[in-house]
Amino acid sequence: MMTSFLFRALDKNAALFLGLLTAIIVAVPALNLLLPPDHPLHVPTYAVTLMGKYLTYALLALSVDLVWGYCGILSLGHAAFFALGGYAMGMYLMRQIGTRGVYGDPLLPDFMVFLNWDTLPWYWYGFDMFWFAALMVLLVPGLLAFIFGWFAFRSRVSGVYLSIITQALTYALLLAFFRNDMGFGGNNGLTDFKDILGFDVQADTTRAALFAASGIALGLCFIICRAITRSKLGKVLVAVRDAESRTRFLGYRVEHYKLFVWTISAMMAGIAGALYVPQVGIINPGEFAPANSIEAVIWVAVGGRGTLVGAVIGAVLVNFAKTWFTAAFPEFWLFALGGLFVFVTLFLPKGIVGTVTDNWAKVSRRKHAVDERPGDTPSTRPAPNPAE
Amino acid sequence: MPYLKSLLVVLCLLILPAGSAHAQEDTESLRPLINELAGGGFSETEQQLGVLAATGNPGVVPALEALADGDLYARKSDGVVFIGERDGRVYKLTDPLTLEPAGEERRRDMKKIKVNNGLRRVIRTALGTLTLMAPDPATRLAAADAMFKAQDPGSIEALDLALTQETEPRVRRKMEAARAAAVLKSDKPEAVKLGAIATLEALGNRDALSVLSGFLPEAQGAEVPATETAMARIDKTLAAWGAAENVWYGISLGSVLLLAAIGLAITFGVMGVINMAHGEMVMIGAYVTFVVQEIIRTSAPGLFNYSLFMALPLAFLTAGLVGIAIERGIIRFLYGRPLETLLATWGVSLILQQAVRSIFGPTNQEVGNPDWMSGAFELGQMTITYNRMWIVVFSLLVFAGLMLVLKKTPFGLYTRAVTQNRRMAASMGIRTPWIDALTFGLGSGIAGIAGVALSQIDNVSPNLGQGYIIDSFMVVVFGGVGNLWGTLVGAMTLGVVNKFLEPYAGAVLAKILVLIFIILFIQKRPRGLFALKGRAVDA
Amino acid sequence: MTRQTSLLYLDGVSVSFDGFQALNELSLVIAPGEMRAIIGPNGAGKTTMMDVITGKTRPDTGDVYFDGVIDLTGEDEASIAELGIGRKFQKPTVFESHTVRDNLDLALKAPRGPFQTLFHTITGAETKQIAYLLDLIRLTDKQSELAANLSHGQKQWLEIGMLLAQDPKLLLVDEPAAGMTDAETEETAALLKDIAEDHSVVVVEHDMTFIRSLEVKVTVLHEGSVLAEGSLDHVSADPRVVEVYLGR
Amino acid sequence: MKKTATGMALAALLATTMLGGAQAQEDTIKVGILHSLSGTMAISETTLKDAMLMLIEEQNKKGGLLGKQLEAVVVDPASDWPLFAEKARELIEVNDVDAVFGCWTSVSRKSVLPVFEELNSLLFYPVQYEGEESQRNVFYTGAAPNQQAIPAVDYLMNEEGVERWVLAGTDYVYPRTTNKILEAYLKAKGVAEEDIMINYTPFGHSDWQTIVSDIKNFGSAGKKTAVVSTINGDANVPFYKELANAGIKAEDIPVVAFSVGEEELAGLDTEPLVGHLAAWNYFQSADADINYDFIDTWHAFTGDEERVTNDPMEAHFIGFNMWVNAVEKAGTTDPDAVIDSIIGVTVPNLTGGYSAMMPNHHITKPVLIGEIQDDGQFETVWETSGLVPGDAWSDYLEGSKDLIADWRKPMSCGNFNVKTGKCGGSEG
Repeated sequence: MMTSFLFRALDKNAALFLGLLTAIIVAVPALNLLLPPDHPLHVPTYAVTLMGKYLTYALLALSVDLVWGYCGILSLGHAAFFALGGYAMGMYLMRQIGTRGVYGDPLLPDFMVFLNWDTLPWYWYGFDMFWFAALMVLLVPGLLAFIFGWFAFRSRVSGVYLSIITQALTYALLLAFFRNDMGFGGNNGLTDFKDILGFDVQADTTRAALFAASGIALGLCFIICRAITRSKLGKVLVAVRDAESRTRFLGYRVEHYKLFVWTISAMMAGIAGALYVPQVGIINPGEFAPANSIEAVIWVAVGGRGTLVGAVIGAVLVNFAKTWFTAAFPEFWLFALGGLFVFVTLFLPKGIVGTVTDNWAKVSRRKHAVDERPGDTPSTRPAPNPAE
Repeated sequence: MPYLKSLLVVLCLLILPAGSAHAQEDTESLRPLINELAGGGFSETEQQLGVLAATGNPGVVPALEALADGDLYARKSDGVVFIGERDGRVYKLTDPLTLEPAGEERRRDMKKIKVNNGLRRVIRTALGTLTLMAPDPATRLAAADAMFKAQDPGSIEALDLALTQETEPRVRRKMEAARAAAVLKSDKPEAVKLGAIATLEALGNRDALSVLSGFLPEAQGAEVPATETAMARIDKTLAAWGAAENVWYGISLGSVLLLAAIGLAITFGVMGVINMAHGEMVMIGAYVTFVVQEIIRTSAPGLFNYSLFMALPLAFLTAGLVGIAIERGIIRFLYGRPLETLLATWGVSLILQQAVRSIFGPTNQEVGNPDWMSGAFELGQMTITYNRMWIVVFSLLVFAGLMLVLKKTPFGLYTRAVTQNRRMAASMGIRTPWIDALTFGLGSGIAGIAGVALSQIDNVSPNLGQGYIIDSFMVVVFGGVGNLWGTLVGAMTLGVVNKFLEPYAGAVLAKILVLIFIILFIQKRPRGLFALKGRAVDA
Repeated sequence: MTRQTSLLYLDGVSVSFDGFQALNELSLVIAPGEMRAIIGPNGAGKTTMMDVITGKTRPDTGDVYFDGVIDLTGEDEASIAELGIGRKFQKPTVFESHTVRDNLDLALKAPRGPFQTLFHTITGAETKQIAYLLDLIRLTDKQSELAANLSHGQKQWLEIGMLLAQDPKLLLVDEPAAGMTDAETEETAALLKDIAEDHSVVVVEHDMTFIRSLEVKVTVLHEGSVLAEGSLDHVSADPRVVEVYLGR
Repeated sequence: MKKTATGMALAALLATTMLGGAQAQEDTIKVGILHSLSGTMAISETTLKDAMLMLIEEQNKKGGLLGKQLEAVVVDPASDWPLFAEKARELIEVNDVDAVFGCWTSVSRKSVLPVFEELNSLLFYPVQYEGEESQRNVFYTGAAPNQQAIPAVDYLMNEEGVERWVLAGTDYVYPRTTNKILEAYLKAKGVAEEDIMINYTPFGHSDWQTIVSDIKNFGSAGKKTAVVSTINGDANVPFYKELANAGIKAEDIPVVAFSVGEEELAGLDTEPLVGHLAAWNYFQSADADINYDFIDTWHAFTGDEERVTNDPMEAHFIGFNMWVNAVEKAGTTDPDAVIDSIIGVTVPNLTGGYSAMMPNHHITKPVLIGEIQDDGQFETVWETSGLVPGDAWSDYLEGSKDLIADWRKPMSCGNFNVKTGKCGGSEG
């Protein structure tokens, strides 16, 4: 059962994507570690970390695409799950500092010493163990999503109402984490990490490994998403997106389906956050900002909603553009980025991947003029009806 | 403060006989004394103030006023003191005694005679004594207020004298309070002090409480219980007023939310465009106000008090036109794809922010309050600031105006027709593209005039819009999308709830609690406060 | 007929929306195996009645029983559908971004839980059932087309096919002939009559020719309650019906 | 196969931009400027970018440094804290800058610290901050709490006779720490618990009605009351507007602020605010020829006679000159050499005196208390008689009173514990 479930995920396109991803996962660290710095093909560590960050963003975008692209749930709060995963990892990394903090306190992180806390808050217990932290990376976002989704989907909150309360959720968390009394370092967040699983986070090898881990996580989550969307459950999700009440009258408990993908998606976002933190070296409440969630949605839209691969491409592309613009035209990059969003919406309504595959499908249909085999082909899907 | 006391006495004597004919010829003799002001530190200045006052010469008044305003300068080369007015890199100088122009000097060649809060208090009290019997009641009131704050036993005589002639009840009350406050600091007998306590208790406000609690440690014998009862009574009254004040704060916050959200209630609520650029429309309105005020400042300073009235239509037009441009250029291609409007308008919002940053710079711009929006008035024991009050009034007027437009004009009828059934409306000959553009323009224009109002209480910076966008969406969704009354009630509810939570939970937690409240509320009523019911909803 | 022996039993059902009385003390009984046509002018409460039966709208007062004993007012849409009530909407509602085949697949009677569907693989029996249904609704050669690309009439048929795929005891069919050509209408009527042989069916329709061709008992609704009941000829003769509906 | 093509093109583009930047030109010395030009902090930081560009231009007019021209590399970290780290890395690794001038918020500094440590480069941080830090690669040219907060409180206590204190701040680390220090300090001075009120508000708080009214209430206890404000940037304008309208006069309840400078006042009508205070190490009104020259150059550079100068700009002025001196002294821009040579470097500050870099990487500064004037400027009403050395570790906090920092050899430690005689928690 499991094998057929996974096997379904791997058609030609998916295999192509995974192959490319594998190549990158292998090549980038290799070019970074094995070649001398002056070699023309050497990839600087800077680029490795940067691309590692893109990969975690891509995973976040993937998780957004799963709920939005396939189930029509527009989350404007996915950054919350990303940040919670990040905080779980950040807490582990903080506990690893041990006596190497500036105050040398063996138990308390610096910011607690500094604000005269004398005991470690209970919710920090256990985070010195990696397995526990890793579990929390999945559980905290997952549980929050489950509880939130349980109420929201049961009450049939949908469309913009749902979008806005997800935004309220992340905004409330933003404000809460800003509070120093919460014990998460307030605005400064968690920083100054030393090592992860015993390896120095600053070392080139660790960075390369984290990059590879991000790539592998992305690949695995991609396969899971793919398996989900190509199963009958995936068809039900699309059915929910296109005609929710029809699905209900067919006897499907829409809220259970929504809850299922919503929770899975939140956990994926949590994983992305957990991989993000050691690579950028900081987690702070700014990650909860509603604008971040909106950006994640934009990556998906740019790449192509409901295509999975598109989400990945969109995330990498937009963030690459951002990196490039902020250095190349620091004063005007917002014009370029804003312009890009407007352009994509107006001229590529299906996103990059949607548009490309559409044209591809048109060409090939003209060439062969044969029916495609049954099964879902994202290419010929009409523009989904949003907000439903 | 012995100097202060002598200063007061002298000034009182000076004014009361209303005879200072001999003053003019002596002015020149004051010059060395005034030049002495440039001596050194604050204590020297205070000392010199005493000396100046001791001359008993009203010729010092302009110099005193200039000193209080920080406009008194000494020339570095020869130490001569002038009243200076900044003009670019130079000061325009005025003689402090003759008030004749005295040329100009480079700024770096002049030294300012420094004044601090302590000195300002001394001067305030001195000038207060001078004006205790001025013809204008408002000036007398201010003078009495200065006396009240000074709490100087030396002022009792002057106050007694002023009270014999005072007819205005408002001013009388203040003078009596000032006298009572001064009495408590004096060595008058217990009976007199008890009377003063009673006067202050009758006054019953925060200032009285402040004076009484300052007196309590010094009180003796029967004064102690009397003071304590008086304080307890005042406390009780103030607590009751405190609740009323909270409601007012809530309404005031609600009106700000309403203003911020009401344009969005059109573009998002009525038209279904998830308009992330809404905040930037508010920002445009605020910047229009800034530009209008700048132009007025440079070309017609006299019109400053009318600047907001001029800014309103301009802000409406500017934001409205930008809105129409966005609708024609982008949004019209996206009808039926509301979530994609989110993407595009987010892009527009980035562009608009950066545009404003490029044009006006990233820093805050100064938008002043006209006189009629500055200050506060007392309602019972509540202080109501004019700007908040006018914003409440203004927000309700905007709301009423909008309702009128939508319900009573053909344009409103068309708008409702188009938003309810576009195809039907089109087939009935309504030019739907025009209506779309105008409706979006209307929503944006309303956001623009909201910006005019918000410029009065908040930063005018490129980030202005970002600060309101989330709250605006919350309000519209909480109230129920597509229902203007919902927006009104939603804004007011959230405002009041927030303000009632704030004293207990603190500002941060209050905001978090309000957000959680919204999340839970939406569970209960998935379509907001004023949801439409019936089978049409899900169609 | 008593409640126990009925298939669908509505008694004294009232629903109001913001003061508008959509259903007013409506009572209606459908026997097992019966086919019933329901007519009535716009706003008579036909769709609201369907909403009440399928759990979308809760009645303010009144009883709704299915199969004699099951109280439908306490169930939600999904469980009512699982109990065996299928519903076709007034506006044809199919899953436009799925193929015709997938539409039927989704509707097939099968476990409905997320985990069951996640690991579901299509069985031989299911393939056969789909082929049978495709044939029945005459869409075999369109099975790989996206439902979005079907004509209006084909969508209506597909939706009926999906209803059948659920294998319900009772079908609620809302205006099946709307927007169809005369030929299609005829075929639809024939199809419904076929279906009625082993299902109970409630048809809501405006088209009198269509109703006549069904040759079944007719209930006339007006302002949320039953105005008349009987054969089409019988109700057409009723002066009240003529006044509110036919005559006008 | 377009997908693959897109992917390849993307990878190629990524590679070329990253590698392309790495080829540094050897004929210039590059200076990185890491200030947000967009997002919430742009409001404060953009000015510092301009100030740096001006300083670099001036230095080039004087013949550059070590015979080479200086070249500014500007990036925009967009008020996004992780982006600060990324951009810092980009400046150092890709653009090969020799020193970076930047950051404003504490969190942005915290975010880039590991990067500077790892890549061994130099950061000059120009903003007043909460202290409790001394890092080998960072030079703190803004004020530590003992160079701002404590003198301000002393002033209010001695000159204004304040007995009751409201400590109002935005809820983040700088206000929290400053208030902790002040609370301990005030209590040490005999101020009773009930005479201190502490209040925190969120970032960008704009509705101050309740808090202003609370302050009024707190102030009506018959004792002279003052507000010590660590309210951050954007929230100040609505706060002061509310204060002014509610009629709280400086003569009655003065407010002393640590984050309000000329730049923040530019958005306000200061007429009703005259007399409220701020504590800084520099005011534009400072009466010194070097300051008048600086302002003239600034106006000429920006082409705007109305542009104000402020304390962090002075900090950059001092920091930049210190770096220039240290590089000249060392004869190289090599970070290790500069770190050694910069300690003890003394350069003129803009208030007419001199500032020196101390072994703890903080600098000596005069502390000025200024009152707001009706023209949006401050008037210095008090200043310390001498220079105050910046204290990296506060004497009033439990965890840090035993710590000192000294980056001279052989100690070379940012958190030396004088009690245990050990170098705190740093590695090695």
